[in-house]
Amino acid sequence: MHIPDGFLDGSVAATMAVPAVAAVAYGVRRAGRTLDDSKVPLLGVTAAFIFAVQMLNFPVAGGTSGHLMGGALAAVLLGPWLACIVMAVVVAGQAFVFADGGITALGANIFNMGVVGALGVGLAMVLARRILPANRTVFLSVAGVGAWASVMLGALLASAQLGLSGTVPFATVLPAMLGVHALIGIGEAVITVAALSAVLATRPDLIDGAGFGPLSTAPLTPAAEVAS
Amino acid sequence: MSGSHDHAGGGPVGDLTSRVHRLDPRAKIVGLVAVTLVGVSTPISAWEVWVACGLVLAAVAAAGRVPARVIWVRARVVLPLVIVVAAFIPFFRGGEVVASLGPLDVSREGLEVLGSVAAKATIGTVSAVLLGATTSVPAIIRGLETMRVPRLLTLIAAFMYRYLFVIAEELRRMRSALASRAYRPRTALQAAALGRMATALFLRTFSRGERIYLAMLARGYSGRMPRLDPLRLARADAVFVGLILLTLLPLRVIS
Amino acid sequence: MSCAVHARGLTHRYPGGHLALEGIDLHIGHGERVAVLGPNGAGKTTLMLHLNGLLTATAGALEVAGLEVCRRSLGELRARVGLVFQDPDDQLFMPTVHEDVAFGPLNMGLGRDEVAARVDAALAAVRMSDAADRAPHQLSQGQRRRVAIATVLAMDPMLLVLDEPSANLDPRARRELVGLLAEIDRTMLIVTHDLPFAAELCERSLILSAGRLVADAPTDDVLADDDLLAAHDLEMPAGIALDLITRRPRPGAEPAELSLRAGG
Amino acid sequence: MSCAVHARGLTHRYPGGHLALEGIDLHIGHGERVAVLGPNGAGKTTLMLHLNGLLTATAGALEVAGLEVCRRSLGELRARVGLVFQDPDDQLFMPTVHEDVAFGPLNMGLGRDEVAARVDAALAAVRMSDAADRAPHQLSQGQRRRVAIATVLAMDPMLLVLDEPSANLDPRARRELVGLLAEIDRTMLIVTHDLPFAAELCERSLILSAGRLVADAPTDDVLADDDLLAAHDLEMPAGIALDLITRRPRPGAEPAELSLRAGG
Repeated sequence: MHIPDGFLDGSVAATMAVPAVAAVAYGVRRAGRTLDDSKVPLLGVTAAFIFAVQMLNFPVAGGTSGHLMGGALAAVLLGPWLACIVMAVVVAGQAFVFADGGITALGANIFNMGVVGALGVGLAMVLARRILPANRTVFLSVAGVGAWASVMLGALLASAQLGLSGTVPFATVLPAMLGVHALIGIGEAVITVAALSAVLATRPDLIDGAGFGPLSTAPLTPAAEVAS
Repeated sequence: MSGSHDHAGGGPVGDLTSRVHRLDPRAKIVGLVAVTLVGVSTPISAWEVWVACGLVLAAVAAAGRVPARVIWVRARVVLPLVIVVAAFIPFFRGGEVVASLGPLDVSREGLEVLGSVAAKATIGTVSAVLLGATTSVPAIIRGLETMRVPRLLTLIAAFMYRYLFVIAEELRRMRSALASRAYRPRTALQAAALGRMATALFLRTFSRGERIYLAMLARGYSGRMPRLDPLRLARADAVFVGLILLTLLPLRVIS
Repeated sequence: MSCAVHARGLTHRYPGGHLALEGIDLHIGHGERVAVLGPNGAGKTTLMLHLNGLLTATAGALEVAGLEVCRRSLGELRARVGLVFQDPDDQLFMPTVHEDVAFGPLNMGLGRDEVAARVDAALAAVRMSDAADRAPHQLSQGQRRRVAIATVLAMDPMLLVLDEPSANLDPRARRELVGLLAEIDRTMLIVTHDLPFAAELCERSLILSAGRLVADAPTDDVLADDDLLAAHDLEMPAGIALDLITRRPRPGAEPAELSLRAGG
Repeated sequence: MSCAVHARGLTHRYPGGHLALEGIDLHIGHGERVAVLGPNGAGKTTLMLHLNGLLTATAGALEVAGLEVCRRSLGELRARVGLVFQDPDDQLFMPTVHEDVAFGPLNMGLGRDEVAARVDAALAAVRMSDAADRAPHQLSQGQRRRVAIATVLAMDPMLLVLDEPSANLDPRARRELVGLLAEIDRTMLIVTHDLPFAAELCERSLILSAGRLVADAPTDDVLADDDLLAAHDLEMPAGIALDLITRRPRPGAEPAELSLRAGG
């Protein structure tokens, strides 16, 4: 959920801005060292892609619907740090262009809906590569569980922030939030796994690094080569 | 908690030649974020500051001739969330009970939280709506860039905005094509086809990104985006920010 | 069921206020092949989206393939009306051609054998049986278009609606498509601004302009009326001679010409 | 500088091993308007990408607009050779039309006033001056194509290379584009599989097939040779009569015909 202005206490909003800014700033610095300029338009259109797929609604229980967040998908396709950057731009864009999510809650929103999923799933991928066998099933399982967990974690954090701010009673809100998001998370996981298995089938090179993504490793394929 | 983003919103409206529309984007960002900060940091005991914030926003809307209907349509995204907060009011414990709804007590504290959240959310949302209604997105991005937001972020944002419409339209057509083949998921478990569609869209997006880069190179791009004329602050910009701060800050301090 | 499309005062206004269709009265009989012509923004796509309930009328009534278009009839309607979108890439997203063609029939809840039979028949009808196990992105533009048609044929629709089927095809792929569509025995609505394409396939043409139906007549008459075309931003491409175009008969209509078509 | 393109044994092999161009010998003089025809996968796009150094030859030599194509000449080369890509959405990547048209001239390091003058002139040449402050997504397909051409014209190139300029255009937008290109006084290479389009604009046509140059002759001769076309998967669309197509003269070539063009 996009937390609007006024829902968070000043100190909570400011506290949440710290890790969000830190993660994005580190991502930007890292990208400055490793990213060649051919990838900037690619990151831009990927951000547009994430923005667009957040419009993908799917049914949840009781006639309501949830929508994709895309953090886990971004983490696998772009690697965790570039995913942080892209998700931050998407969330900020929603706040500035569509007034969806408050400017003063931007840090919290970027953290809950972007950084947690991007770094969490990215980290899970790295750990999985160390301790689990490297195969398709493991890769997709980690992505699926990661996608579900990132939605739950985001909901947990949002509830905690709202509770600490005194906007809603935490103990009452938490079960409701987690209950709904457990189902939304299933949609997130199903879509993420289906999407990644299709990428594995058609362009496995794009997720070669399984967690560090194509943008930092694979060379640019000239469009002409793809076309001919 | 799902708010899908309706792209009918966004983009400047009202009198595009108004003084507000012509202001430097930085002045509008600073001015309207200031209104939000003042509103959000004000406790309910100083509610007259909220009234002042509302008056300032109304003045900006009037000067830019932004129709009330547009503000309502774009700002109502926040409404469901305020309603959720309202739904939890009876669960606040403690404080003076002002009303009882069956077994549930409504406390003064709960009502104060609701009033405070609703006022602050309205001020913040309307500020953002007015910024968007009087300033084009590219101008906002340029303003942020001049305000030291890292260039990588503003570049990504600019490309994102340019291609959002292209990609969202592709997605809309793909969804229509899915629906026309009788795809009607009833539970989240049947969402896999959406994932496949997302991949098809991502691969298209990816090769578009590569083609864009070729098109940039073909026109002499060498790793640096060319800069346009620098933004220049005029007196009107100082007046705009000055008026907002002079109206709100003293009131906020004494309240 | 002799009526494929029956619209009375069909009107659509988008939420933004734009009036895309205004008082369309239209009757298309079973087995007809009709071209819907009109400039960009005339409402052609909006009309098409109404035909299988992706949009619903804001006023007026629409009956398609024997069903009143409304929320309750959606499932059945989408099985009876097949839409082929302009860009095959919007329609094809499964890893293989076979899975893509099976997608619609599976959504209709058909059994395994029935689905397999329909996939085979649909691919055969568009002469793409050999490509069943290939990935859509490995196919040429013309082949993708044909597979896109197969994905819809597999649902065995009564009415086939094609949006700009000749767009982006080179002349050979375009000619093959004409041959193929001429052999498909369904009521067919072809939305296009390729007037020679309409001339080759359709006996009857409609012109939609600014949301209104401004012409409904035999294709030859419509295309010969330069003033009418010009008034609605339509024109024949340079160098086209209408008398050089042979209309493809509907299947079973005139067997004598069928052999001619096979040769051309 | 009478030589616009001069290729000797130009060969390109992609890293994957695919031989996309093989021993192309080609000479195009200053001021010519030449069509490059050929089926999909013939190497047309690869050739185009060589012309401004987006790809470099794996064997043979290429000289374009008086410059040997190599790493050192890239900056100058890209100022002298303008590529117009097939999909205008790929070419128009800036938020507004004005910024997009200014992108090339700014990269060339021109002064502010010069850039502004060039943007104005380029938009005027494609009759899009009114759209300077609009966003590309607000334009029609035909308008986008014209702005894409302006982004390149603003760099004042000696050679203009267009990839499938008539793709996705309705007949009217296509005719307007023909009129516009006919007025632009540059050496022009038009990559297309729209043969009537080539016939309208180009005196000379090349056929590229499987990476080889298999024909280089006056357009009328190439298009009249049915066997040649068929051998390389090309064909005229149904109903086209070549003698109904009028070739647009090059600017300044025959003033007598200029008035005729204005009327058509």
